[in-house]
Amino acid sequence: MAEATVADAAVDPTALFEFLLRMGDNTLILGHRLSEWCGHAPALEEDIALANTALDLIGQTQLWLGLAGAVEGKGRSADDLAFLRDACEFRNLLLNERPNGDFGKTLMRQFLFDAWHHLFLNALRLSSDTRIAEIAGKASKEVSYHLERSRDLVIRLGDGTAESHGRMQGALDDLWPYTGEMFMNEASDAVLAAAGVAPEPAGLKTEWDALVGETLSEATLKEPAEGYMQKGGKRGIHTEHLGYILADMQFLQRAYPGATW
Amino acid sequence: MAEATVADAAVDPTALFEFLLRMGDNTLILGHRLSEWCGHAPALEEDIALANTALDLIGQTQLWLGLAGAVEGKGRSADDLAFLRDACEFRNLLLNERPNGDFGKTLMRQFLFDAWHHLFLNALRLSSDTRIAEIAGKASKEVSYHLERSRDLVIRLGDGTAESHGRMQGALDDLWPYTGEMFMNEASDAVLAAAGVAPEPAGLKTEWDALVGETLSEATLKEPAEGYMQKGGKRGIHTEHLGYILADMQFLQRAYPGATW
Amino acid sequence: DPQERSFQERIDQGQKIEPKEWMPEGYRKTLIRQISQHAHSEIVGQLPEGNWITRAPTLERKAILLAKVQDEAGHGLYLYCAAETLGISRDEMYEQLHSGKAKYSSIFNYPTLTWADIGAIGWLVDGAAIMNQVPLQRCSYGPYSRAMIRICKEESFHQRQGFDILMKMVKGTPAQKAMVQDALNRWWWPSLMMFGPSDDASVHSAQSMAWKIKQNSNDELRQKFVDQTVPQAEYLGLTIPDPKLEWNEEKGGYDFGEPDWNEFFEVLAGNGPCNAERLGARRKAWADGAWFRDGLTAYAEKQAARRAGNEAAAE
Amino acid sequence: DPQERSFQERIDQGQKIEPKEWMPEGYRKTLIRQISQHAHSEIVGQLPEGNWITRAPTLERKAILLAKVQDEAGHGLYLYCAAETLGISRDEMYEQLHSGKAKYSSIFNYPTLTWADIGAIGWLVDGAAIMNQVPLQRCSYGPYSRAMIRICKEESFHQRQGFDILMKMVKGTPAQKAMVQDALNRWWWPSLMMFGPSDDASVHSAQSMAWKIKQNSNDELRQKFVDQTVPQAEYLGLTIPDPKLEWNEEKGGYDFGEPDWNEFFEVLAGNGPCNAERLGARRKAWADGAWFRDGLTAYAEKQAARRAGNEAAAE
Repeated sequence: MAEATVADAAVDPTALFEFLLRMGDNTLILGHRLSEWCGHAPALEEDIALANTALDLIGQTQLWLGLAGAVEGKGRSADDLAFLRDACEFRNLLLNERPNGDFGKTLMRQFLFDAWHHLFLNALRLSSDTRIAEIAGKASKEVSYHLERSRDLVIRLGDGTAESHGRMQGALDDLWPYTGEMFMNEASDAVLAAAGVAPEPAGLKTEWDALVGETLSEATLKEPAEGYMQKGGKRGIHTEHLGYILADMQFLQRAYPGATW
Repeated sequence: MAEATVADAAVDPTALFEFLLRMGDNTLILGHRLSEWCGHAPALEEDIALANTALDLIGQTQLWLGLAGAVEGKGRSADDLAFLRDACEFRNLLLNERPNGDFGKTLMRQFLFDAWHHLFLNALRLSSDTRIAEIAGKASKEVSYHLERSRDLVIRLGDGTAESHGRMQGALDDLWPYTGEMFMNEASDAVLAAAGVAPEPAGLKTEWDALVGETLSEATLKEPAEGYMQKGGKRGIHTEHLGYILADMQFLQRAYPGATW
Repeated sequence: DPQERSFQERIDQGQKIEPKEWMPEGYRKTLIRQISQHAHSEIVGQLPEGNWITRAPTLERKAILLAKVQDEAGHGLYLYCAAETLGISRDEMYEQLHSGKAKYSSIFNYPTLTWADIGAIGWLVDGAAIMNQVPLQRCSYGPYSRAMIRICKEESFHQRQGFDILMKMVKGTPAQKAMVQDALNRWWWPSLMMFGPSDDASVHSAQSMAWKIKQNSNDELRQKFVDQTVPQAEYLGLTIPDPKLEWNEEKGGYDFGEPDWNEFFEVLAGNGPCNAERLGARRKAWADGAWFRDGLTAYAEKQAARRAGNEAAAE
Repeated sequence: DPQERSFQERIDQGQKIEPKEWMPEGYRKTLIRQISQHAHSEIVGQLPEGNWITRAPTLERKAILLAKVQDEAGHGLYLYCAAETLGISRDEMYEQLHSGKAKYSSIFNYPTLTWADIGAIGWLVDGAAIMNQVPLQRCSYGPYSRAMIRICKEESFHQRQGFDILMKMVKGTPAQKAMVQDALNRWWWPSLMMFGPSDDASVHSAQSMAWKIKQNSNDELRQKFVDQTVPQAEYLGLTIPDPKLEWNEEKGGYDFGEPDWNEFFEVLAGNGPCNAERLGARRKAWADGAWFRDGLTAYAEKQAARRAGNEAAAE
């Protein structure tokens, strides 16, 4: 793995480990959800695009969780972290584990996450931890394409037929309470921000609001009021859905312990 | 566990083990499917009845798989057999792992299986293996009630509205190719039949046809032509659905090996 | 009003009110609201526990959980029947549930995230429910009182089973013990909230007390629950997630912190972690099952017509 | 017919036929049937492999499988485009798939039951497909030939990846090795059937050969496949589930048993283990996606109208 830089010396490794899990679990769980669509998308081009996005996200997972394992220093690989933790040890946003719903809901979830992911990765490119900056650099290229695509589709479907508009509005209203978690600071975030490793989540809200607001307006969709926001994912308190995701995802590693594949 | 009787001495323990797995896996997997309905049934009475049927089936599973473990003689408990085998080691009928579909499909699957289960258990009460006869005696009381109930509902829904009729006919047509497996003899069945342990499956076909035929006729449903019949479950070649059932069912035992609950 | 006075006198004397007897409109309405809310809670309560039936860790635990959930549906049935004696139909009650007009216990808007949650629900949620329900066995309304007697017996059985799940787990691996502590951390405060906010100021409560629909204040019951539960937690080797928890020798009970009532009201307003899913699941079950119920009705009508036809032919 | 004669001469000279050139109706129809069937196979083929993406055993394997399935959807796209050059639309082809009029490769009507099946599909199914497809790179129809060149390159990459999955597993635990043998047992015969029944007697085949749409007989290709695959199975330490398999020194190839053609025709007739599910999944995807496609169309129309409006205003 990458070597330690000057910056890490100053940073609590537990805080850094948690941070890296959040990044990697976000991409792992969303990648899992997208891959559930395989062969079931409403158009062949969408099958291809979803598989491609999932592929990018799984690739990013390998990098984030690989670094997490290195930072933890207990010899856990990215695979160990992906396949041998139970739900309460996962740190992904609740948004990313929401069920796929119809294709509109999947796209809306993707857009809301992509918008955050894009802004956050861009900020991480300036991380004082060069390992993080490097991963962010690679990932942000992929994610700016994800965002371009999901944003475009949200606009087209929002401003499409009455039915597509209604479905996209419904998806937005359902998913909205899961967006607040992206901007909630955890205790460890201040430490990381002070060390220049990662920006505090709350700081991205204004930019995200602008990007999302502008898109929704172009999509003729009504942005929901702020309202009550769900939380818990970053602390390992998830929804009932994550357990089922992991039961599938981890089956082989659990059923055949120690086997190599 | 129960002690060996005179009959077992004569019977190949592998054949007996396979037979007991078939019985126990049938009840385990169908019990699992029914319990997926919990809280989602179309009427409160149905929630209660399904939970009750599932409960009976899980209780029977404990007996069948407990005896299977004893016959195998390798120290495996009923729980070991339920939670630590992979799909290819399961011996249930494909019918029982079919997805629930709508409530009509669940009921039709139940009726088709109950009719067989009832007849087969009745025959097993005369088994030369007293341990089997005993389990069959207990189970057949429960199952004759299951049959009474599923048969009654098939009739009422078949002869209900045009919609309920259509749904029941659709369910019947979809599930019909999975009924043939109940009557297919495996190599080991002749051994068991010769020893008076269990009747050969093919021998129950006439009675089952009569029972099912009469019910379907009363339900104003059209019995499908015999046609091509799916098979594989009794030899461990299942549908793609079983893997997902097991991923959920076995999660805790797999994720926390050796823990007691 | 002499009728109301004599009604109150009968209640004061500890007599039971039965379905066909006169009762004040307020008494009827309060009971319908309370009994149907209780029934809805049993029905919605199937969902969080049902979430773990397919994943129960042993066949025995699976069977016990199935039996428990079946009991709960059964309780729902008694309670709907009890409410029906007050002149409301089960379908009307469902309609109120599905439209959001009727409530169910907010506790079921929390998710069951691990197997320990199934233990914790039995121990804490059923424990709190029993604390609420035991006095209701002496409720002035006969059918409700009798339903509660039956329900309380089963509930205390469920509570023991929940405790047993946790006992086994805390004696198990460190991971299992951590799972139990985590479950307690998540379920403790919502369980305390099950007794409702402090009711010092509630006129509503005072009337219910006079009518013997309610017999203890929320705070009394909450105190009783804490006093009963803390030693059990100690026995399990767990830490109650309340830094203010402390034995108060003087009052002969525990002092404890204030639940986050803000959270309580958010959950009540529909913002709990699972409100949308719970109500959505019930609405979907009802909508998807319409053809089934219609089919049974149509069959019954056909059968009645056939019988009538046969009788006519026989005449 | 001089036009047909000159067409055949061009083919005999190894010239490529291009979309806008004259061609016999039979040539066009045969190509449409074959190319669309091939395209449908790529699309339906996503399903059995997609079944294991969420359960892939490592992140690396998951990524590889995602990339593979994405490639297959891409192949579907090239092939639909190639077929469209013959005057049929993609929607028409979908319609034929959904109605059951058009076929897809029967192999995808078998279930993927373990992770070893993903390896076996790469090794055997892609292996057989390549055997069929390599000659098609020289097909007389230009767009099809070019699509096949691109596809074959990726397919042989997929085949190596499948073999690699199995290599890793046979070097693993006994359970893993047993899983691989079990996969071979289930996929061997269906793979041999992918070449179709013996075509000695088929007039159809003779015409396709003359048109250079088809270049080898089914039996030739099957023999080639067996000869290539048996040593690979030996390398993996596996047993081919065919007691009649034996090296024939004289012919320089293997003798082998006859596949169960009865099973082949049953699967073709819709009775395979997964026919109903595969076709059902595709139909459902299409039906559920109608609103999505309509939404995009409506947006495009609105945009066009807006542009037209702007232009009119600017004039």
